[in-house]
Amino acid sequence: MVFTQLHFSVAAGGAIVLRGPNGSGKTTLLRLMAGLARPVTGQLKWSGAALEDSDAHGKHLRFIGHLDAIKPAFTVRENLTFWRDFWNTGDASRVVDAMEAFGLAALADFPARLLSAGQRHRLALARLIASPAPLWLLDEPANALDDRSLNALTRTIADHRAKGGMVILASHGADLVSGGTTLALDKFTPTEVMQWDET
Amino acid sequence: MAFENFAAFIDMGGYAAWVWTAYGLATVALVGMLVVSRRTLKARTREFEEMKANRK
Amino acid sequence: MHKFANPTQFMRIANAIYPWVAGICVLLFAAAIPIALMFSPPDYQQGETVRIMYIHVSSAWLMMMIYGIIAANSAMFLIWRHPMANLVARASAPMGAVFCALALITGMLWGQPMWGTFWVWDARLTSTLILFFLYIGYIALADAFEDSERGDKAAAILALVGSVNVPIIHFSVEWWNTLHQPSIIKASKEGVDSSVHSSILLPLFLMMGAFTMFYFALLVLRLRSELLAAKIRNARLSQIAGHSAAQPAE
Amino acid sequence: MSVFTALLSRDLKLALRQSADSLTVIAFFAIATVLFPFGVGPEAEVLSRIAAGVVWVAALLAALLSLDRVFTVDFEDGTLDQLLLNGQSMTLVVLAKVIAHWLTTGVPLIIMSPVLAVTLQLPAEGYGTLVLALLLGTPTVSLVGALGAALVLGARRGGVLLSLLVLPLYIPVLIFGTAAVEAALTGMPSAPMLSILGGFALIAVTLCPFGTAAALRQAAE
Repeated sequence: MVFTQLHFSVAAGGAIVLRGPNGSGKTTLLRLMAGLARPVTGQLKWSGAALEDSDAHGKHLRFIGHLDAIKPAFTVRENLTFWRDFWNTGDASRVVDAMEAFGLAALADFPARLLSAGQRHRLALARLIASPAPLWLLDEPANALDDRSLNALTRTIADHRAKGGMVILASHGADLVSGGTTLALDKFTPTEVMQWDET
Repeated sequence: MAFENFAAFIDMGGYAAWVWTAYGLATVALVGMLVVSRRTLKARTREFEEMKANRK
Repeated sequence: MHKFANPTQFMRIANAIYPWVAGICVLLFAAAIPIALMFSPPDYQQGETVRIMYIHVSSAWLMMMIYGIIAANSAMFLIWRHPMANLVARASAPMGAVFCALALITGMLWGQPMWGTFWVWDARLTSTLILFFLYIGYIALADAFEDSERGDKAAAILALVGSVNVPIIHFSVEWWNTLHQPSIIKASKEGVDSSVHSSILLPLFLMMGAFTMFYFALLVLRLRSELLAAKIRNARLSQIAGHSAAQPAE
Repeated sequence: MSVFTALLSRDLKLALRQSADSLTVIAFFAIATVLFPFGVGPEAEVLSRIAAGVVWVAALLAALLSLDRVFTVDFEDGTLDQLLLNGQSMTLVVLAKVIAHWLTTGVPLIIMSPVLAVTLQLPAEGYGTLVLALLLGTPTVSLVGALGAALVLGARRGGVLLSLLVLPLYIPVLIFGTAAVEAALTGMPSAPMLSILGGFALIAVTLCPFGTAAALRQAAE
C-alpha cells in the first residue's frame, strides 16, 4: 500500500529485520506477509509457489502484532492451551515449555486480567513456542519487555532459526537477531494507494 | 386530449390533490437529485483545482 | 469487460455518450409528460388517478433496476476488484433510495383515493418498504467507516447478501399477504392489471424510458464527482505518506 | 477440525464464565414481551391472538442485542487476526462462532419462550409448534446476524447500524415463524411453514458463512 518496488525473500534459518520510521509501513508489510492484507499489486510466494489461498497460508506462520489476543477471563494456561488446540501443532506439553521460556510458569493459574502489560506481551510471545510454525512475523516484539525477557526472546529466536525456522520482525530498538538482513523501509518511495490517470 | 377544458385538466376528475401531489413530488425528487449532484460535482472540481494549484 | 475497469477509459466512453443520454432523456420527458397528463384517456375503473401509476411504476422499475445494477457491480468489485464497479454502485445507491421513496409515496397517493387509506399492507407496497430499508442500510454501511475502502467492501458484501434475500423477502411477503389480506383489495388490484391496454402502455413506456435515461445521465455526473473525490483523497494520502517518510531526514 | 472444536469449546467456556451476558439477553426477552400487555391491554382474547407474533418479535430483538458481541471483542483484542491465521478454513471458524452464539442465546431464548407465551395466554395447541418454529428459525437468525455483525465491525454507530442491516433480512423468518403457530392454532397443518423455516436455515447455512468469512477478512485488512 505504501511501497513500490520492494522485493525480498527469506530462506530457512534466515531472518529479516524491518526498520523504518513510524508510518513507513512496517506493520502493513508484516500483515501483507501474514496474508491478513492483500497487496494492490505484487505477489507473495511460499516455497516458490504464489500464494492463492490465504486461509492455508496461516499454517505456515505465527503473527504477533500490537494486540495480544488474550482473554482476560481465562488463566494464563487456558489462554495458551486454547491457541495450541486451535492450531494443533506441537504436543500439549509445549504449553508448559512456553510458560517456562517466558517466565510465566508461576503465573500459570492466574486469570490473565491480573497481568501487567509486559506479562501480557510475554504471554502473547509464548504462543510461538506453544504451537510452533516455520515463519514468525513479529511486530515490535521488544516493546514493553525487561532485560530478562528480552534475553529470553533473543534466545527463543536463535533456537527457532537453528532449527531452520524463519523470522521477520519489525523493530526500531534493540537488536534481537544476529546475522539477519536489514530492510530499511524509508528508502522505498511512498506512492498513491490507487493510481488514477489524469484526465 | 382527454380533457374538455383547462379547468377539467386542473381538476383531474376530482383527484387533483393526489395526481398533482404525486407529479409535484416526482419533479422535486428528480430536480433535487440533479441539483445536488451538480453542486457536489462543482464543489469537488473546485477543490481539486485548488489542490493542483497549491501543489505547483 | 476489463477495458471498462480503467477509470480513464470508462469515463471517456461515459462522457462521450453523456450528451446523447441526456438529450434522449429530455426528449422522452417532453413526450411522456403531456401524454401521461393530458392526452391519454382516464382508466374506466381508476379514473384520472391512473396518471399517478405512470410515475409510480417508473419509480418502482428504477428502484429494482438500480438494485440489480448495485448488486452486479458489487460482485464485479469483490471478484475482480474493479474500482469503477465500486464507484458505480456507490453513486447509484442514493438514487435508488430516492426512487424507492418516490415509489412508496406515489403508491400511497394512489392508494388513498383507490383503497380509501394511505397505507395497506399490500404485497407490493410492503416489499417496496423493505427494499427501502435495504437501501438505507447499504448507504449507512458504506459511510460508516473512517477508512472508505472498508465501507466499499462491506457495502458490496451487503449488496450481494441483499440480492439473495430480495427474492426470498418478496416471496414471503407475497405469501403472507395472501394469507392475511381481505379480497377487496386483491380485486381492485386485478382490475388494474387486466385493464392494461395500449392507451396506458404508451405513456407508461415513455415515462419508464425517460426515468431510465435520467438515471444514466445522472450516473455519469455522479461518477465524475466520485472520481474527483477519490483523486482528492489519494492526493491527501500521498501528502501524509510523504511527510512521515521525510521526517527522519530533517 | 481442531479449529472448530477448540474455538467452539472456548466460546462456550467464555460464555459460561461471563454468564451475565446471556442472562441479560434473556431478561431483555422477558421485559420486551411483558411490555405488550401494558400496551394492548390484558384481555385474554387480544393477547392470545398476538402471542406468537409478540414472542417472535421479542426473540428477534433479544437476539439482535446479543449479536453485537459475537465478533466485536475478538476484533478489538486482536483475536480475530489470529483466528484468520487458522491455517484451515475461515468458514469453520465462522461456523464455530455461530454455533456458539446459537447455543448461548438461541437455545435459552427457545427454553424461555413457552414461559412467556403462557403470560400472553397462548392456547395450548400452540406451544409445541412455537418451540419447533423457534428451533428451526433461530439458526437462521444467528447465521444472518453473524454476517451483519461481521460487516459492521469497526463501524461508527455499529449497534444501530447492525439492526438496520439485519432486521429487514429477518422478515421472512418472522412471517413463517408466526404463521406456523397460527396454523397450529386454527387446526391447520403447520408442517409446510416449518419446512420452509428449515429451508431458510439450509440456505443460510450454505451461504452466510462464506459471506461472514469474507466480511471478517476485509475487517482485518
